[in-house]
Amino acid sequence: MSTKYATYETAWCPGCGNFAILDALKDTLNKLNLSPHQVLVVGGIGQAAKLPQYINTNGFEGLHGRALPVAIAAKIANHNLKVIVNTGDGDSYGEGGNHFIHNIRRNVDITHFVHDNQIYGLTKGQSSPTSGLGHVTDFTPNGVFNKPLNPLTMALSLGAGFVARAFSGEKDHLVEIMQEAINYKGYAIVDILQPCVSFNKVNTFAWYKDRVYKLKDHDYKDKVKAFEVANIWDEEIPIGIIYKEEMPSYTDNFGFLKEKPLIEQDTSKETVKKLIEDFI
Amino acid sequence: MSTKYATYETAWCPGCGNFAILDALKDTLNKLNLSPHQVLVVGGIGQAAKLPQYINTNGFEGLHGRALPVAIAAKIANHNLKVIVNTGDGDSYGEGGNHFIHNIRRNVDITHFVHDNQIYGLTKGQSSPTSGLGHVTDFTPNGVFNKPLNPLTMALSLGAGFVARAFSGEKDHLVEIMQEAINYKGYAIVDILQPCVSFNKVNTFAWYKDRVYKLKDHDYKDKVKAFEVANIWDEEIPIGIIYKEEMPSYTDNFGFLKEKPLIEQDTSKETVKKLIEDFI
Amino acid sequence: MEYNVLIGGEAGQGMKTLTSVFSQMIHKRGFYLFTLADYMSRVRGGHNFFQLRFSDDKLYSHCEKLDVIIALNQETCDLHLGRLKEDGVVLADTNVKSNDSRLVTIKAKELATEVGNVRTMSTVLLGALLKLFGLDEEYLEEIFSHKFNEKITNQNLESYQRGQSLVEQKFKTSKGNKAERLLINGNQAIALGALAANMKFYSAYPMTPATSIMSYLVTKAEEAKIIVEQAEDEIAAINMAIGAASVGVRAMTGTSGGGFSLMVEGLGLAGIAEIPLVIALVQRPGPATGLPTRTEQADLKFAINASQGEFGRIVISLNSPEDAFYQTTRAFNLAEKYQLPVILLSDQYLADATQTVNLFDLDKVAIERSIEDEPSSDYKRYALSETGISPRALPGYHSGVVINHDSDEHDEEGNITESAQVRNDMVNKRAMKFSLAKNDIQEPKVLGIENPQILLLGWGSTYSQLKDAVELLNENERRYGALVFGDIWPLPTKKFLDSYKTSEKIINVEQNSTAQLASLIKETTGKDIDLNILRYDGRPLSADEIIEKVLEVE
Amino acid sequence: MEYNVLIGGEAGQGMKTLTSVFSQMIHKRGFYLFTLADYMSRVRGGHNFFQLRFSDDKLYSHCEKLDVIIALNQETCDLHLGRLKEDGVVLADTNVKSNDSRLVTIKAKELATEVGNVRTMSTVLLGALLKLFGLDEEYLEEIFSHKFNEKITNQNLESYQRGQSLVEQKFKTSKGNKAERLLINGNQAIALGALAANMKFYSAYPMTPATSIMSYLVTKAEEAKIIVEQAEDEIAAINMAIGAASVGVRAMTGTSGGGFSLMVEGLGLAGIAEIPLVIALVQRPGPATGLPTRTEQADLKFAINASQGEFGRIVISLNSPEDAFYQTTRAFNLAEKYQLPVILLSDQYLADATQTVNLFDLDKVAIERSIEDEPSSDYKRYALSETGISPRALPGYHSGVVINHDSDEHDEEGNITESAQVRNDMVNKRAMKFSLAKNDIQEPKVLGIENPQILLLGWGSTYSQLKDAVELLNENERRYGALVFGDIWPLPTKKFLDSYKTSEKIINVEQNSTAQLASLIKETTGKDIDLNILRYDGRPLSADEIIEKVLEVE
Ligand SMILES: Cc1ncc(C[n+]2csc(CCOP(=O)(O)OP(=O)(O)O)c2C)c(N)n1
Ligand SMILES: Cc1ncc(C[n+]2csc(CCOP(=O)(O)OP(=O)(O)O)c2C)c(N)n1
Ligand code: SF4
Ligand code: SF4
Ligand SMILES: [Mg+2]
Ligand SMILES: [Mg+2]
Repeated sequence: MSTKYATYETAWCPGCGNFAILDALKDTLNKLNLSPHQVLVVGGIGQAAKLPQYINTNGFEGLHGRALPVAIAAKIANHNLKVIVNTGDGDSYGEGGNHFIHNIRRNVDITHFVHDNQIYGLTKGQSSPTSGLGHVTDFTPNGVFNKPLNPLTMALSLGAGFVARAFSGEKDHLVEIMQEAINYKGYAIVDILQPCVSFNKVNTFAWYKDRVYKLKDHDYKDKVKAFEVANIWDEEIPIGIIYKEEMPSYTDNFGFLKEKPLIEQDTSKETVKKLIEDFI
Repeated sequence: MSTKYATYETAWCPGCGNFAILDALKDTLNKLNLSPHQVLVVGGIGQAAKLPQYINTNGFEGLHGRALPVAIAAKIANHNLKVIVNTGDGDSYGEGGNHFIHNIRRNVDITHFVHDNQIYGLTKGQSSPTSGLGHVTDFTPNGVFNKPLNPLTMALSLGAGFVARAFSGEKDHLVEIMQEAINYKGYAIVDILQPCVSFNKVNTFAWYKDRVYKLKDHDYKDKVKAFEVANIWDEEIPIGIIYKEEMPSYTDNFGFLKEKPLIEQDTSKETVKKLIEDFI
Repeated sequence: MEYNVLIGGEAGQGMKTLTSVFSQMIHKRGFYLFTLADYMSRVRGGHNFFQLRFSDDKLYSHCEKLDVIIALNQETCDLHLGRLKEDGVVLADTNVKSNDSRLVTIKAKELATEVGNVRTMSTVLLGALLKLFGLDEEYLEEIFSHKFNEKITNQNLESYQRGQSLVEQKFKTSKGNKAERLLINGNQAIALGALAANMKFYSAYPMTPATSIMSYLVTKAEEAKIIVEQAEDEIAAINMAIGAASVGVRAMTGTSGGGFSLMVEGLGLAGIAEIPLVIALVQRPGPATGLPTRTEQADLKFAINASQGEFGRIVISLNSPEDAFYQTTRAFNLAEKYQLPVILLSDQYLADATQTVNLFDLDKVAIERSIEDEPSSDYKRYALSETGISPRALPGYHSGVVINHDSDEHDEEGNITESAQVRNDMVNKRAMKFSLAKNDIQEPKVLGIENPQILLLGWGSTYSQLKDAVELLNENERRYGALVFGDIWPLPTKKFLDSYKTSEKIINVEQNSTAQLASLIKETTGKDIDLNILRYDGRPLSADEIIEKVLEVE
Repeated sequence: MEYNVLIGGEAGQGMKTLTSVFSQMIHKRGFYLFTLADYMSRVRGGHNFFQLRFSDDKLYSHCEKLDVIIALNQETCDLHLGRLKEDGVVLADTNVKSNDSRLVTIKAKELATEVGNVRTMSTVLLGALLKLFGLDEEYLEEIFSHKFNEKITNQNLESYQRGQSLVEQKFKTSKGNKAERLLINGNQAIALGALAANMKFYSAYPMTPATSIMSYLVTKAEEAKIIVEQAEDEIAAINMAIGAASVGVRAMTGTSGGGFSLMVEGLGLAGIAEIPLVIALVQRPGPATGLPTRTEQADLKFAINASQGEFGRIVISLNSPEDAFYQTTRAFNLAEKYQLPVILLSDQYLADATQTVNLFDLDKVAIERSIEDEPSSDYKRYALSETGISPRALPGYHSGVVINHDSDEHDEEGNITESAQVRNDMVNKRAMKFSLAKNDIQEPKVLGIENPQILLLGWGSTYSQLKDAVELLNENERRYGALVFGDIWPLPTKKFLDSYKTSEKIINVEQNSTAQLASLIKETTGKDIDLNILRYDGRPLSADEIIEKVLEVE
């Protein structure tokens, strides 16, 4: 790996799945021939969300749950930037659930990598929206009662155009998917299974390793099939691109953004003058 | 209709679909033989959310988007109350989207009637999450760009146990569905199509009337079929119970709630004493 | 010459059209207009009214006494008759009844039906109304044809003529003094200010009375090449604005108290990450949902203290549409100069009060971007500096330079830190630039006599009523003055302390129940106010009311 | 007898177990303990430490000077050696190096490996540590077997023995004074207080440093028959608590500043709908994410002014674990008596400082529900009354009676209103009951001399350090006193004003950068403070530091 994206000391636990995701992201950006200043990595708050700190690109570490609104607006403001969100499952689906719903609908051309360790890591082991039924944590002594949220079927049902699952333990495959996701013109979500060695004693590296298999001969243009595949869990877990469909993305709706990014367009004094004079 | 639930002057526009929903609710409560003091109707803020003001039951009109958390907690605190949420599409799916997601997962035994006029009524005509693609409003002069949110497929993908659609213009049918929804043990959502005569010039009474048809011979236990039916829109719109499945509801998870409601159970002084002494 | 007309009825009775056509005719003739909007939180029905005060001199506020009432229903007549002057007129359809001899009824509905469009009933009344003031149809066709198609325009013109024929002129009017002036309300002025400041991104969630900023902007979005995004909630709205601002466009959000509550965490993010952000907070009465369509000034201390931790913010309260326009442009400059959030505090009264103001002068508007165009390769987003301000470069434009923003306490490069030393440095840095910002803070506006015997205080939109009140008070005895704060946080105290020394009595005027400005003054200067004139029923204070209370205590 | 031990290393090195076992052994022997927790926002690695101060007298705060350092890594030794007393000891594994003669290394890792469990390395050090103080294995087996299975317990006991054999006693200890006392931290005390108050519903979203309230409650939920719900976000958390409280159970939520920001709108809902609600706000340094695991007192003015509109709230800052327990029970009574939100202000220092306190006395806890059990058939939820308090009946229990809560301005029955008169009545009613609540407000606690020459001020958790500081200052010359506010909004001013008259100098001590208490005092009394001692790097002030600064300026 080139050092263009630099290497920093992290605050992650040894053995954490986040390392592989960070490495994969750096590889991906290299493969895509992107320079650090062309990329903006946005995180919320959490272990995963610390990623912007550990890569030499533009970074924005905002509020817990609020990575998406920051990211899509940054993209809208300067669509020459490659905008990538790296953040946790709690951040994306818990605190940030409403932004998840509505940014699927908005379809801004950003990429959303969810480090899905099925747990709240940074706050030390509460169940997350994706924790399995019955998952015992210090905070759910009788196991989780709430039905786990399936981000993939949810995204599909909201009309997402790029839906994928990956596993931090399959790095090459992850890099492939990351490339496809970043290249996709629109909102792309990749739910990345990521072992948390400190707090998730159920969904361990081995647990995932035993279950994941790479999708083969899957027709990712078929929505019904996509739902089917997205629903597979527990005994077997498919990884790969589950659904992909080309569609207009947010900025396509604005003619004037075709010339150049918003940031490079000024509202002319003449226009303002005219608008003022409308009130005469 | 008995006057047990009283009649009040409303602030709704003449011709608004909300009147029929209010009437249907009163009929339903009468049919279910519920007394006013046994029922709690919760709303957020909006035209629909004013409903608690217009019915003689216990009422809670809270914050915009926040009806669900209030309602589920009230139910948990005193599960002898029948707790019913009546509120708008903007309230439920826009501002309140995150609570929608997570209360499906939580499955508390409440009923959620969404007055879905596909518009923000009270604030005078902005598009709502369910407004159709291309819908022109004063706030979307070039039409809505965002893909409309389908609350039914979303609820299904999150594992909801009771999912239905109804139309304010089919009152008897609405009353039937309301009864079923209220009787269902768990979280029940009914998306009620409701013409807004003042601001929604697209999805008018006639528009709905032309399209809705009552589901017949639909197997509401079949989830795949349910997804299919829930996706039907535009040319034809099915109304009825789309999916229903018995499952444990929230309070079933707590043995001590089987005896009597939370509000009637005190933490004994002995228990507290013991817990304190654990720190000795 | 000065008159005051009330047009009242249920929502949905054509009152809005009537008001807007009448307003434009008055305005275009060269009169000055001040419109008060009083409406309920509903779409149809209820009791709503507009008060249109006009004159050949500049007007600053509404007033209570009425010359004409247009009663679209019985309720309007009953509710407002008490405020009608002795020689006033109530103009209404024949279905309105009263023993009062000032009631003049006309067959408006019948005539409108004859014309073929019962909805032109209000235009019959308009015809009569204009006739009362001896005004003809100048501008009428232009205005109607702008609003309606030919058929409806003609029906309206016909109904207007019928109305004119039914009454006689009663009030004398001057010729008017035509000039290029604007007929505009507070929210529109904010929106124009934002456009003049080259704002490119506005994200908001609808909330009365802030919504009309968005509704204006969105209709001009293509023309102005800006993005207006309706967010899923206010949390998204502020975080979007922050995201857009973080890469370098000027960005803004607007809301009322409830939405601002949800933005509080984002406000702190802008504080610590040093993102320039402008927020319009258009107040309405709280707590919580409160009185959604009415006015209050009760979010002042909330705006000043909102969000965990400590960071500088500038709060500018808006005094008038002109002020709203220029201060909005200034807010963007300040936000970028000091890299912090600037809150524009307005309220429903100012937001909805359409009035005649002088043409906004773009030559008075400077756009000062404060952006580092050539960052060196060791550029640091949060570099410590003597002023506390770090040069701000934008991401994406400089090969080899990356920009990091962070909501954690961070080092100069924007990386999270746990160092006590770095923490102290950064807190001090942010405090320092805020301290510096105080130099840019503007002292309150002076009304009436400088350092007067009786000093009135106010902030924000009560400028309107204080302006009129002080003028009238001074007509008897020239010993009144007022200081009206625009910039309100950090609170400028120089003029206040000067006047404090010389004035005999200090009277503070606010639209709230706890006298928040008074407590801010006490907190900052230790000085007490002698008397508070407070109103908190959601209705605006009037100049008359202020005068009455002032004279009462003297 | 008084000693101070620091145990430091990376997260994940067994420091927590070592600290907790040592603490319990000290505590059970009848010594008083005060533990300071200093940790980073990460799960593994970083530098973290605990400081364990113990004595045979009651302790109130931590102190800087160290008798023993247990260095689980080199960094610990390097960072803290400067604070070691001359006759102190650094105890470490042989991999730690230093020229300092006070370093005593033992083959902890090697021995632990020999025992068959390298993770018992910290227990070898524990053995040595206890030996330094001449303490034997009393309680050890009990404590270990409570934590571990038999095999691991035995390994630990073996490692302990090895550790004991490696060093000689160096510090004299007394016998201890065994009694039924609690070893508890601030958050646990809040949780117990809530249980003692018969709280039935706790909803929260995890946020450091408030999370441990929830984590304690959830493990006792079945036993106490309460519901503890992890919400999807803080907005849900507060609205759930409000929903539960609205039907009559005592309900509470807890969070830190970021989460509180999201609760601000809900706070106003509780205000206008008059729902009794208790909120624990456990502060950490901001703005925004700030320093998540550290301490600060910078949310005071935010808590007092949060939310749009005006309504009464009571803010109680917590001084110590005992205070936390009793004030939490009181908070529920006040919330119900006045039907308003009560905010308990704590901070990371108090939340995490495990210490020895007297047994909580349930006989001192009264549960006053203030509920109307027999509402008449014309019951009105918001009935106007002389006190401003409307009798509160619960829904579901009275046939013919329904209860309406409303976030809009409402009439006595809880129905939305637009009436100016009703609005005034309701604002006045809420103001009246809040005014009445002032009678229940407690004056600050007095430390040292009442009405002293040198008056120190503080609030919340700085009680700890002020208690020690004043005591030590008075040892030289008895002229120091302190007022430490518990109840802080509405601010009680009587004792302050009394002392103000007599004291020569007033010194305000806070853990923030803008002296918020000082500004509150100025706002309320107009009085200035002579000097502020402020710390805002996220680390707690110590008594020594306060003393030093006090003496500096005298
Ligand atoms: C408003 C707010 N609420 C709560 C928190 C505390 N918090 C920080 S990270 C986190 C959850 C982290 O879980 P996840 O997003 O899954 O990330 P992980 O640490 O597992 O990578 C929480 C609750 C916060 N920082 N801000
Ligand atoms: C926090 C907050 N944001 C915004 C509003 C303003 N608001 C009130 S109702 C509403 C939307 C109403 O739409 P919907 O829920 O669909 O109800 P409808 O009026 O159509 O029945 C909005 C945006 C508010 N009251 N509170
Ligand atoms: S706590 Fe879990 S997610 Fe966080 S760094 Fe450690 S292993 Fe990774
Ligand atoms: S605005 Fe629409 S939803 Fe609201 S009352 Fe009128 S018709 Fe009904
Ligand atoms: Mg996680
Ligand atoms: Mg709606």
